[in-house]
Amino acid sequence: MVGSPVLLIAIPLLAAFLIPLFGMVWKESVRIVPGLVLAYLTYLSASLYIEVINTDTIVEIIAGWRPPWGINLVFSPLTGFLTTIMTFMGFIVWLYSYRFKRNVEFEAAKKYFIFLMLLVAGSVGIVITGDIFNQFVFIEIVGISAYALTAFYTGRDSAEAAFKYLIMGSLSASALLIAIIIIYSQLGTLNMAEIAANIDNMNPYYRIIAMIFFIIGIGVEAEIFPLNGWAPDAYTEAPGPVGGAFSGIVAKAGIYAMVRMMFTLFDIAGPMKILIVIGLITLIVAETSALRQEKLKRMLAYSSIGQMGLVLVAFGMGTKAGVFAALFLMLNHAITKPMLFLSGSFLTFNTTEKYIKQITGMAKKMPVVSIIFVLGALAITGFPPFSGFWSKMAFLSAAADENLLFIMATILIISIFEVVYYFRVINRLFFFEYDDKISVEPHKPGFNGMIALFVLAFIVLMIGFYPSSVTGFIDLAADDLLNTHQYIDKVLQLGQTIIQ
Amino acid sequence: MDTTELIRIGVYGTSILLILIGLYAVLTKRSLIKIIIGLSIIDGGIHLLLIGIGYIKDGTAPIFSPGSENAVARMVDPVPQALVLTAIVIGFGVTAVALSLVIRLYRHHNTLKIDEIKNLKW
Amino acid sequence: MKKAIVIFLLAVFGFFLAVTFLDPDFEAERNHNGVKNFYLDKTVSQLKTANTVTAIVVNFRGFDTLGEVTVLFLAATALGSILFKKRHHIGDRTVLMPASSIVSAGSKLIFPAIILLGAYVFIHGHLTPGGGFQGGTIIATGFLLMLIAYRDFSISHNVLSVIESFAGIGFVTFGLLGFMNGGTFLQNFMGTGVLNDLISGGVIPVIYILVGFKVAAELTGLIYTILHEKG
Amino acid sequence: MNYLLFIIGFLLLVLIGTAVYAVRQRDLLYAVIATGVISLALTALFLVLQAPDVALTEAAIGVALTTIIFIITIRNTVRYEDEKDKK
Repeated sequence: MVGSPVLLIAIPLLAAFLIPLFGMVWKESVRIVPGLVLAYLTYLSASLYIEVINTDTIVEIIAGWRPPWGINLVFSPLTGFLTTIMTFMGFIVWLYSYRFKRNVEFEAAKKYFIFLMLLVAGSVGIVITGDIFNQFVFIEIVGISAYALTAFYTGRDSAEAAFKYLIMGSLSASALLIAIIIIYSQLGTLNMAEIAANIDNMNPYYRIIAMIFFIIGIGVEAEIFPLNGWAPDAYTEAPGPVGGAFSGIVAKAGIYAMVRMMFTLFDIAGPMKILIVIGLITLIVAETSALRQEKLKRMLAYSSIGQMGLVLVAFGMGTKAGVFAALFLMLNHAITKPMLFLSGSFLTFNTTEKYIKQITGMAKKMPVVSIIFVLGALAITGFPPFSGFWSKMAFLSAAADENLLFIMATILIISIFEVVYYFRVINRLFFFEYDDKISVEPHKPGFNGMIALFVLAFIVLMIGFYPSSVTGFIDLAADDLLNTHQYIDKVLQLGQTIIQ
Repeated sequence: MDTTELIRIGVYGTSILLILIGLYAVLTKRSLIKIIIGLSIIDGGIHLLLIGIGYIKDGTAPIFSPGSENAVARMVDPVPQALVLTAIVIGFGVTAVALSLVIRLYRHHNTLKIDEIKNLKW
Repeated sequence: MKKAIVIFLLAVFGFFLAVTFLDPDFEAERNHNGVKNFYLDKTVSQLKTANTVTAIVVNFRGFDTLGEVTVLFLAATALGSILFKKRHHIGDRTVLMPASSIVSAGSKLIFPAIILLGAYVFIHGHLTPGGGFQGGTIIATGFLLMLIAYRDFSISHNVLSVIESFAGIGFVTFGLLGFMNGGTFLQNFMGTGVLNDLISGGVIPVIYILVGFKVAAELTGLIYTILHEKG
Repeated sequence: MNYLLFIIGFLLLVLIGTAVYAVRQRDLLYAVIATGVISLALTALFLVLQAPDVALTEAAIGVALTTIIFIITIRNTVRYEDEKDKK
């Protein structure tokens, strides 16, 4: 036994309360402690994940009450897979922003690192919890950290973006609460496994209405179509690494919550069609908007929303191959999009507007960062032999198995869109002369930032050349998601450890 | 129609009305503070709804006083009360953050009208 | 046009809510064998806590409370971050209204009583209505009264921050102690005593008192920050 | 038993009336006070519906703290929804 899933939540919270005290004694510790915590979380999560794969799902009980009554945490091949990605990406984002505001403002840096750590902890909580109200609490933790991180820079229009995000976030939290009320009033429980086991006893009308409120409630974090108006603004106005954290960590947690709800909680005929429709609309709207963007981060934000739509479509197929493709896409996106955000953030470091035209000819000034950016762009558009190619292939073959020709055609057209808008940037980056008037002053990247980028680039290449190194894990995770009965049994048959 | 039924319909109906009034304020009002007032009205409605779920006929508060250890059957459901407790505190946190954002927006733009603040129209 | 969309949206929303909650079947089809009776039963027989809501908030669903305390902590930190000014000077306090001598004298008189009431509420959280959140907010309103009545009344931010941190650390540490003693996080590992005694319920009153300190410190700090924001 | 019905009915009417007033009132200070009254009515209602814990919380947070931070915000920004409303 290397540890216990509850430490994934308890340790960051303990550290968050400790950091103000440490900061009074030694100022540098407010940067180091979050990094140590995130590194520990990555280690813990990875070792638990290996243990789970080799033995069995861990169901952690809290306060000694077994699942229908107490809160429980589920660390299965699926949640372990996502948790490991999230904590690892959290560590990478920390590494990148280690020198953030260094020697400038101590208070601001302290708050930034507390928010970042709790953002990761909250996202992990959304994934591993087995109780819907507990999930609501974690969504609020993620929400408040995200609002604060979005409004972090005082000089820009960040307060507008944060305000938009806050209004949408709290409206959706209200919807989530209404869904929880409907479910509790009908079934008398808040435990996900118990709900899933008893959902057939619920009046179908109430079930559908509860599901609609659930979709509204989780949709804001999952960035689905009518609810993602906050995303481009927030991604643009937040500090560079935070955009990476949003796309790599928070959006993944939102998608997980959505999929867990659809597959396990509301097991009614037809929800998968809803996922496909939502996903396709999100995908088409986001990718066509991305074509028109003048700002680099805004373009990346729309691209990120589009990828989330693609993931939802893949989940919506409901088959083993579809879920496999979706998880593969999530993994690739979680690594590639932060890589694009982080390298893009270096390229546009000395400007506040972040226009694409401002990076004209930067390849000659910052060759390494530019090459990493291109690598990310190629990987996300699905060029062989990079990581995105394999996930898109998995997606297309899954769609072909189901004879979903319309979806296949749409995805191919959308891929052309992606190629167009990424190559617009690459073209400016490499094939234009550097011009003092429009281009920005190149920034010398910090050592820690470069390490973070190199690690990500290495992973992209590794998955690209040896896809079999990860497909085994994804396969297990896909099995885990599809096997609802196993989830229910694992959680509910855990009556031994109750205190007497 | 008996008393319990009336109370139930009244409480549920009022909370639904509160939620709708708050939503109307959030969607149509042009002043940022009005929008936040709308949010807190929605919160109030949801809390009332949640308490209404737990209420039973002739219920008593879920607190055991000496000598009444056997009154379990008449007690109202304590779980929604615990949930409302959590939800109220969380709602207060969100409201405080929202109001601080309003103060900062005012510092930048010197107005609270949503039409006059670029990037805030939707 | 916009009005029409809004009204349509409201109508759809209202329809969903009304169809669910005002339906006569809603009550009839409810599953009344939920978790309620188990909680009520175990609260008396095992936790020896008179107030069931406290037992749920601190023990059965204690993990939620930990998250909730974190939300408050985050909100207080976020407020400081959002209202942060470049040169670290604290502005004048917002004066809501000039306090008359009656108000200032009265506040001085009431202040200790409010603090005492708050402390009573969170110490007796497991016996009577109330607890850490309620007591903590009552104490915070006491400080608010003093801040409004006296322009030169000030609180050290560092002291608040230390109280807050220690209370939070105490909460998590008690959780982890349960982890080491009994096997699960937040488990009630102390003797539970006799129902309706002041010292009963094991760790429940201890944790709720810590929550009370934390909430009081956080809310006071939050009000202090926002009061020192002059346009 | 009927007096309970009257109390609850009265409080529910107060709730709706104050909510409509809070949304329609163009002087933000009055609107905020109305929000405080909503919280007050909710507190009484929670007490009647046998939820004393929630009533205490709502009284302390909803009536006192939320109202005061709203008022501080209005003091620091503007009092009227529209400049024209200033009498």
